[in-house]
Amino acid sequence: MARTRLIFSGSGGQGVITASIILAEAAALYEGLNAVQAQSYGPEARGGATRADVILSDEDIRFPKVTQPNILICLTQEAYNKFSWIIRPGGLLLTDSHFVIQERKVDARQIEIGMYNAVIQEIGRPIVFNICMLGTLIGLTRLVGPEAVMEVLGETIPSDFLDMNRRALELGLGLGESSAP
Amino acid sequence: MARTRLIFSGSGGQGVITASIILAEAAALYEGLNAVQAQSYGPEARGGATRADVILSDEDIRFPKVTQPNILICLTQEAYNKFSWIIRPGGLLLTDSHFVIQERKVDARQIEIGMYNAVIQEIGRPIVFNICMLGTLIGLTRLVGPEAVMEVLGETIPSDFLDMNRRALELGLGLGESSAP
Amino acid sequence: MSKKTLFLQGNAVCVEAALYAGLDFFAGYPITPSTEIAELLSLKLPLKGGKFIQMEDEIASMCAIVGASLTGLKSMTATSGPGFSLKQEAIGYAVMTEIPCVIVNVQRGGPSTGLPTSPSQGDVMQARWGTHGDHSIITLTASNHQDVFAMTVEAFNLAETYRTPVILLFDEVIGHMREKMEIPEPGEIPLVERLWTSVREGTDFHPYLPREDGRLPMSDFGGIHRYNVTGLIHDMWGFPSNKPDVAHGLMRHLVDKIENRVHEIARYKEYYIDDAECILISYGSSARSALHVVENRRARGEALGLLELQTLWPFPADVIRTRCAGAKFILVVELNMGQVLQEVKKAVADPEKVFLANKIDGTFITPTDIRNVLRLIQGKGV
Amino acid sequence: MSKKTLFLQGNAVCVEAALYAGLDFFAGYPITPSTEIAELLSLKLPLKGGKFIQMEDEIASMCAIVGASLTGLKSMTATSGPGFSLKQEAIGYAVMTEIPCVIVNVQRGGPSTGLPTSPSQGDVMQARWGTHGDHSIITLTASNHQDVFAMTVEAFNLAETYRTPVILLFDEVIGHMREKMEIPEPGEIPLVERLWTSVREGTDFHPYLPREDGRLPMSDFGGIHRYNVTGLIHDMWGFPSNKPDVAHGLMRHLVDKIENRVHEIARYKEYYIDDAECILISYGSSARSALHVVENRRARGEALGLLELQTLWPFPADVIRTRCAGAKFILVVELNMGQVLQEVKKAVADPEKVFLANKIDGTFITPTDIRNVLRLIQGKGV
Amino acid sequence: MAIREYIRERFMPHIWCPGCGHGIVMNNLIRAVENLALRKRDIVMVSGIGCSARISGYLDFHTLHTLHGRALAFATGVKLARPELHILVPMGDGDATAIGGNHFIHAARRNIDMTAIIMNNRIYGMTGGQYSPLSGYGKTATTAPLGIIDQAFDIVELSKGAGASFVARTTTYHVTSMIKIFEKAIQHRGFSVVEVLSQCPTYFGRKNRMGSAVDMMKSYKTGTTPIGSEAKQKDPSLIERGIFVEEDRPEYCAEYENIIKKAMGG
Amino acid sequence: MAIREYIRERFMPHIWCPGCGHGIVMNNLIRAVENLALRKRDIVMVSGIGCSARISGYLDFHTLHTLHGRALAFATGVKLARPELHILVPMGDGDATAIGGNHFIHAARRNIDMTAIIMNNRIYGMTGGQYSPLSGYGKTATTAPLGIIDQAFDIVELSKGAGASFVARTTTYHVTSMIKIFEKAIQHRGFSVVEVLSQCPTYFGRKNRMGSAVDMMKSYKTGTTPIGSEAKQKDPSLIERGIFVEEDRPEYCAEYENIIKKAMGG
Amino acid sequence: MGPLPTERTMEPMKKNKKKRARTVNIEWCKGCGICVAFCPKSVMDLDESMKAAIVRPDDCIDCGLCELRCPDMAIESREIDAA
Amino acid sequence: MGPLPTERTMEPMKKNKKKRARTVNIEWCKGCGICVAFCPKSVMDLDESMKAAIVRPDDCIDCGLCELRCPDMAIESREIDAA
Ligand SMILES: Cc1ncc(C[n+]2csc(CCOP(=O)(O)OP(=O)(O)O)c2C)c(N)n1
Ligand SMILES: Cc1ncc(C[n+]2csc(CCOP(=O)(O)OP(=O)(O)O)c2C)c(N)n1
Ligand code: SF4
Ligand code: SF4
Ligand code: SF4
Ligand code: SF4
Repeated sequence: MARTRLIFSGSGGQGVITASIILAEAAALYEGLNAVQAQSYGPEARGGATRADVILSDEDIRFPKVTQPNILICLTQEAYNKFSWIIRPGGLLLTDSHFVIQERKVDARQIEIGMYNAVIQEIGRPIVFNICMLGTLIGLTRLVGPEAVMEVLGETIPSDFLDMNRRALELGLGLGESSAP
Repeated sequence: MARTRLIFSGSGGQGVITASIILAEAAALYEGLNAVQAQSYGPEARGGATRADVILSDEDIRFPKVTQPNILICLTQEAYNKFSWIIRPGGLLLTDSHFVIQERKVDARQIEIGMYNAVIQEIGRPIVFNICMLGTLIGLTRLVGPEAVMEVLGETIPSDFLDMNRRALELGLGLGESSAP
Repeated sequence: MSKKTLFLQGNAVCVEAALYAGLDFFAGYPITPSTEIAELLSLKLPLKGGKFIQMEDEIASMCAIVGASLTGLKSMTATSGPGFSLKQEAIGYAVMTEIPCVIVNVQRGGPSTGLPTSPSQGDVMQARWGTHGDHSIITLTASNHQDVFAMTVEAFNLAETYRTPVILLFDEVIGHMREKMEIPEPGEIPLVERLWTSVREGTDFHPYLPREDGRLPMSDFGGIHRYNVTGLIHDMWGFPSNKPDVAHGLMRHLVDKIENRVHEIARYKEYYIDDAECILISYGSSARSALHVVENRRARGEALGLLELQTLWPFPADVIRTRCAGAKFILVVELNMGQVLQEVKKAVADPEKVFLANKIDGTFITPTDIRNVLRLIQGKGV
Repeated sequence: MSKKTLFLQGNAVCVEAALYAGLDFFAGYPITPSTEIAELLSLKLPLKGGKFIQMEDEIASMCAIVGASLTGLKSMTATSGPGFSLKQEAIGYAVMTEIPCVIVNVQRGGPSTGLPTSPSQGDVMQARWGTHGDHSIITLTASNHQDVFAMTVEAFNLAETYRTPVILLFDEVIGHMREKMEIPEPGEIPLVERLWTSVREGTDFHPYLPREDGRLPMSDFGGIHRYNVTGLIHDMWGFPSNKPDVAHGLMRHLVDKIENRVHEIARYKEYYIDDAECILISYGSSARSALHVVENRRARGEALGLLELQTLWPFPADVIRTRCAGAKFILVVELNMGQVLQEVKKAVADPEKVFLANKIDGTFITPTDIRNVLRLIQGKGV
Repeated sequence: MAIREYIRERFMPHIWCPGCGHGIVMNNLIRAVENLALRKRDIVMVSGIGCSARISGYLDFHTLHTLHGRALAFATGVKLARPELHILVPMGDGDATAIGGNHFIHAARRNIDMTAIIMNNRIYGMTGGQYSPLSGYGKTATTAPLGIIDQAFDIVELSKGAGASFVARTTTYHVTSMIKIFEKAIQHRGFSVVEVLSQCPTYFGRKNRMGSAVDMMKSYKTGTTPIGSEAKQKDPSLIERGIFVEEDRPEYCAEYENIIKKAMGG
Repeated sequence: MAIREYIRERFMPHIWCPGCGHGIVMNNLIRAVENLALRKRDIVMVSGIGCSARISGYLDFHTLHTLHGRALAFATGVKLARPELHILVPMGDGDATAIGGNHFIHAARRNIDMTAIIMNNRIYGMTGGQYSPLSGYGKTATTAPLGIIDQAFDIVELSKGAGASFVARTTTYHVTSMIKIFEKAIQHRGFSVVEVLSQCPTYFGRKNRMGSAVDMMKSYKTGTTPIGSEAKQKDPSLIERGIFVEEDRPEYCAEYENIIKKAMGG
Repeated sequence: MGPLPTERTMEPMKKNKKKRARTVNIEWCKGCGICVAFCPKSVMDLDESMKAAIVRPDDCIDCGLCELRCPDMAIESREIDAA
Repeated sequence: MGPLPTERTMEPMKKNKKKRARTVNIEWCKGCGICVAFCPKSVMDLDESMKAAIVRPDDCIDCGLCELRCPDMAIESREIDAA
């Protein structure tokens, strides 16, 4: 596959970093891809805006940071305002309609999906919002197979939570596929 | 004057170092000579053998240590045994008969004087033994004038002890002169 | 996919490698960006019956691992700049007493508190000269997780081989980024175990009497031989001495055992060196950006090469001199104001051909940063 | 004889000079061979209304003088190897926050506890690189008591001029030996007082906004301006920032303010340099033995010269390059394994002509030691 | 003066997490200073490194943000140099009692006039949740996943043992008494220690299932009691609040003034 | 075994001054070890730097002569690594309570099983007579020519405040009880502190006009009294001798063994 | 959501013994809910944007505790000029 | 003074209840006088070379305190084999 550069951005509690790790790990361990994940730490660990970079490629990845993402996910207005302008022309910009109003014109495919509301309605547990987001992303892009993600979740999440996560993932997949081109 | 290199050696309580400082200071401040004094510290400050080097000269003194003294004073047997062999041929080796038995043949003028006993008899206060020794040395060598020494003592010693020190110094001078060649 | 393939942070890889190498004791004090090492070991050491302790500060941590190492356990501590400065006195003690141990410094922006969460390689010279008095020390680094594993194991092996503290100088990028790596099979990387004395109970054991080959066999505290260990200049009994010949002998031994073995200790990697007109020299995370540039340029047919240093101390000057002899110019790529640059200038015949591409603003050096400097050197302007 | 002529230990001269320079605050912790400095100041400071405190350790001592300096007092601490290692973190803080202060290190035999009462010059590189992160620092030394006085005053002047900690690197021989020296009249040596801001009460004072000339005016804690001081990378307000441009600017400022002024800061002495075929380079006590040899040889008509360094950091490379250009060979004389030797090799055109005469056994280097090396170089054998 | 007068608004809102107790300490420390009508220019605040230590950046005093654990050592230099200044030294529990423990006991021993405020959240917040010497046996932290086996210091006992002449404890729930205690501590002539139990919902709270900041503050309400209360007899597990030590002892800088007199006198 | 069996005769006579109390401590520490019939190979002695610290070189145990103030930190590493060993940590008063104060209070807090022996001569002997945190107000030293203004720590109080589970005090005059106390301290399972008043005639004695070693030992006889004696009521200036604390508390290494069990168990 | 109002005051409706009017500084408020939880008269609440709001000003008894307990110094008060 | 004897023992003259004979190791003794000062029976004294000497062996009551108080481990004792 061509080198894909992603930036996940949002705020502390949203599980943005976890999502980025799951995606990268799924690609690296179950899709035979190379993957690098790097998150930026604030001057201190105190909450605020978070950002995680993921690079996926079938070649070696040397430079581990993303300067211009071809896929950008913004889960807060703050993140959107801060990062939306660095996306590569023709890239994909995914936001959640509950948190972000896409005010800007950017030379990229801007997709706005009600992932958060869907999670609240269908599952009722905000913790799995990030997994739903991941599902949506995969539905849109097929960067990795859903099974790969489930494998990773299986390794990391207590079994009794696994089902809820699967549902969130599938919920997202649906949302993603339905709005995929 | 020609460069004179002295080593004062003895044990902790004998005031050997003080004597070396007084001589050097007298020469430096009151006789217009250059002088360097350096004492060797044990691995720790704990008692044991002490040694002080003094160099007197009318020229600049760069190298501050004495490797071969032309004047060596040994106030313990230990010091005598340790240092007597490093004296310059033709040098002067002064010991106190109460503490040291001159066992060795050395290519130097070995003078053995009962300074300690003299102090005990005449003054009765062992503390001024080192000043008496200094007097003896001066009596023997005239390295500096007695006044210079008294000047230094005047600067450093509480006035009520000054007299006792003067007597010790003069006692030594006498002993020295009488055995001077 | 094999169970041995993992996707981890560099700090976690360091932990896996230390355990692979036989780590049994860790003492530390939290500090960004090294903290994950302590956090992971606080669980993983007891799992294997090893010992983890969070001490009251970095000084105590360094002292504790020296004490533990004397009982025969492979020991490690981890820290970053401020803590590394605090450990210096005790690191000097480990050097003087020749106690094997490993000190990880995941570098962050300095000086002082600096930029705690930003990448930097500013402690290279400190690793060599941070403690007082003449001495020598081994320092390793790595640019990717497979090498982080290899160099960490190396560190423990060299520590035992030369009876010396070994410093692992990583940086925030390597410590925090995640990538794929393979855990070698047990035995796949040979391990150097402690060299114990063959002297029997009852016969005199001289803890500081080197063998023919210069190595010093040890005996564990609590074992059959009782001896003295001191930070003072000491004789073969380990007893304080201030005899000039003893002092001279010990000083030479401490330095020569490492400086005379630069070649044995030198670890480095070469990429497209042989015909390279321009050789980039880099290490740690910045070597990733350097390699990125080299590979792109090679693809375009340009004769660029990369010499990646993994041993920083003793500095492999000969390697650099010989391997870079043919290069028209050399570009050192690092995240500091030119610490390795100076060493490279010392190493090569004509220092004028050595240039620097660096970053000191807390951000990571990008291929573009390097390209800009290359253009300047090649007179193409930026 | 004039009252101003004194016969003192080097440590005592350092004390006299510090008081002459305006010392008002000393914090320290005893350690051989520096202890006399603290002992003398414990009496002499209160005599002038100044403050002396023996802290719980060297770290606290270093921190205390930084705190005191912020209130406007000229401050100093004194230590030796082990204590110097412990102070490194706080020295880095003084560098980062640009607080003027003076740190005396009367060097003893190292590494570790080493040889506490023996002379050595083993901390030269540590003085430059002992704390973590990129930085720069000023280090001075002296070979005789008149110069100990001059350089100590110099240290306080440079600290105020450049708002930086300055290290005085003496050694056991200089610290403990006694010789004659003259105390200059008040005003005879000009003193640099603190540069206070002219900003009035109520108007914004930027503690870290350099003036045109690069100097940073200060305002005393307790004074009219209230501002923040931090060891984190900070902006002109002294408030933490992790903006790359701010970080870059601060790093460059901290290093450039010293490295760009090597010529202003360089202090050195020349003896018979002009026509010298062989130039000895030395500093501190070992320069005495070197000068002894040079003078004797000159008396015999041999073209020897001595370049005595008093500024060790920033290293006066240009001075050495230019002044030694004519020499057939250069002999560095020092009490370590060649720390300044390496810098000299970096400085000159052909490093092959640079040799070393040193002593590392705890004894002081003698003229004979130097002569033996000279013979070897001159191919006369020993 | 309004509370804003003491704050460097330029740098607000502060970096602390929502509900962090440190903000409440800052809030009420300002009130105490205001009540005592101290001039801002006469106050020097010296802090170390930690979330707690960041307090100095927000307050419009002379502020010195130093090194982890060393605040009291720097403060000693400031105070001895300028004894007329009021010195406030807010510290985290790790800052004050782990790496900074030695400076703490020595400042107490010297009885040098400054106010040490220990913002005790029982965890290393800034570095993300490692245990501190005050975390307490059986609690968990990122470096004690299987439970902490370290006994905790009792700040009151440690301060007493080291010779502090003023020792008090309060919590972020008990704001009005916190203010009173701060006032007394600042007025006390000598070394004063005020321990404030201050919630870290983000790490200590989360790691130990203590709920929200609100829940943690409620636990301060229910888990503490005034010194020598009957409640304490009934339930010894209760933590006592109030002023434990308040004695008049020779203060270090005053003593040093005598040394100067002696020296100059003779 | 004869006392010589415990001494490295090769290095005797030791470097201590005539009459130095440290020799008496060494003498009686050997007796205690002998009485307990401990194997030399099971004993690790860890010392710092100072005259006192030199004791480790003369004793035929595993001996670790470390850095000034750090003995307990090194010892913690040894003990946690090999809990079955007996750890003796002799320290000078400066070593233990000045630069080493933090390690001291933390070792006490953890209650890690080792015996800290504070050879308290109230001065820095090795460096030639500077004051220590135990010198005491009004005494003189080379760094306090006009008199010491520092309050002294009370080792017993400090140890208690830090959480030590065994705390005792004795003197070089009271040799028989010194032996008993050493025996108990070594047998105690946890952190034990023994303060021994030990004369330094060369510096503390000389600086404070206390006469010879013999005179100083006499002052220990007249200036001290058993804990809770009537004499103390009459003359509160008397220093109490004996065992102040002896409690059974969870020991650190034992607790760590449980962590290992937990970890391995599941 | 456009730019937020940075302050939110509420004057009491009917004249009660209340002496001070309180203001929430929304830019500083982090929505921790402490003021809400501990207000003896439940005067405060969090709005949809998770910021504190003074919802029952008339019930306020001027205890001032919300001001003191706010970790973000986000609640301020000023005298009500008796009219 | 020539080489010194390194040990100096004294057997009690008349048989008394004494069980042990003491020895002063002159090489280790530094002449501090502690044994002399605190011997309840004044058995010890310093000789002209400032080393401890057992001058009244018969008065010794075997309290053994000199052994314990010697800072230099210079006093040793051994059982007297009952004859
Ligand atoms: C010498 C040094 N060691 C470690 C650190 C890393 N560090 C920063 S803050 C901190 C502890 C914070 O905990 P605490 O002092 O309790 O304050 P809090 O953050 O909980 O308010 C640590 C270990 C450092 N900055 N410097
Ligand atoms: C880090 C460090 N600081 C200072 C010293 C110097 N020093 C050696 S021993 C000592 C104190 C000795 O006093 P104490 O610990 O009471 O033991 P004593 O010599 O009195 O038995 C000092 C300050 C050192 N060796 N290392
Ligand atoms: S991490 Fe804890 S201590 Fe730090 S700001 Fe957040 S809540 Fe407060
Ligand atoms: S200086 Fe004091 S402590 Fe040191 S050996 Fe002499 S008497 Fe003992
Ligand atoms: S207490 Fe303060 S920060 Fe918390 S919700 Fe109320 S106003 Fe907002
Ligand atoms: S006590 Fe020991 S050292 Fe002192 S005089 Fe007696 S035998 Fe000699």
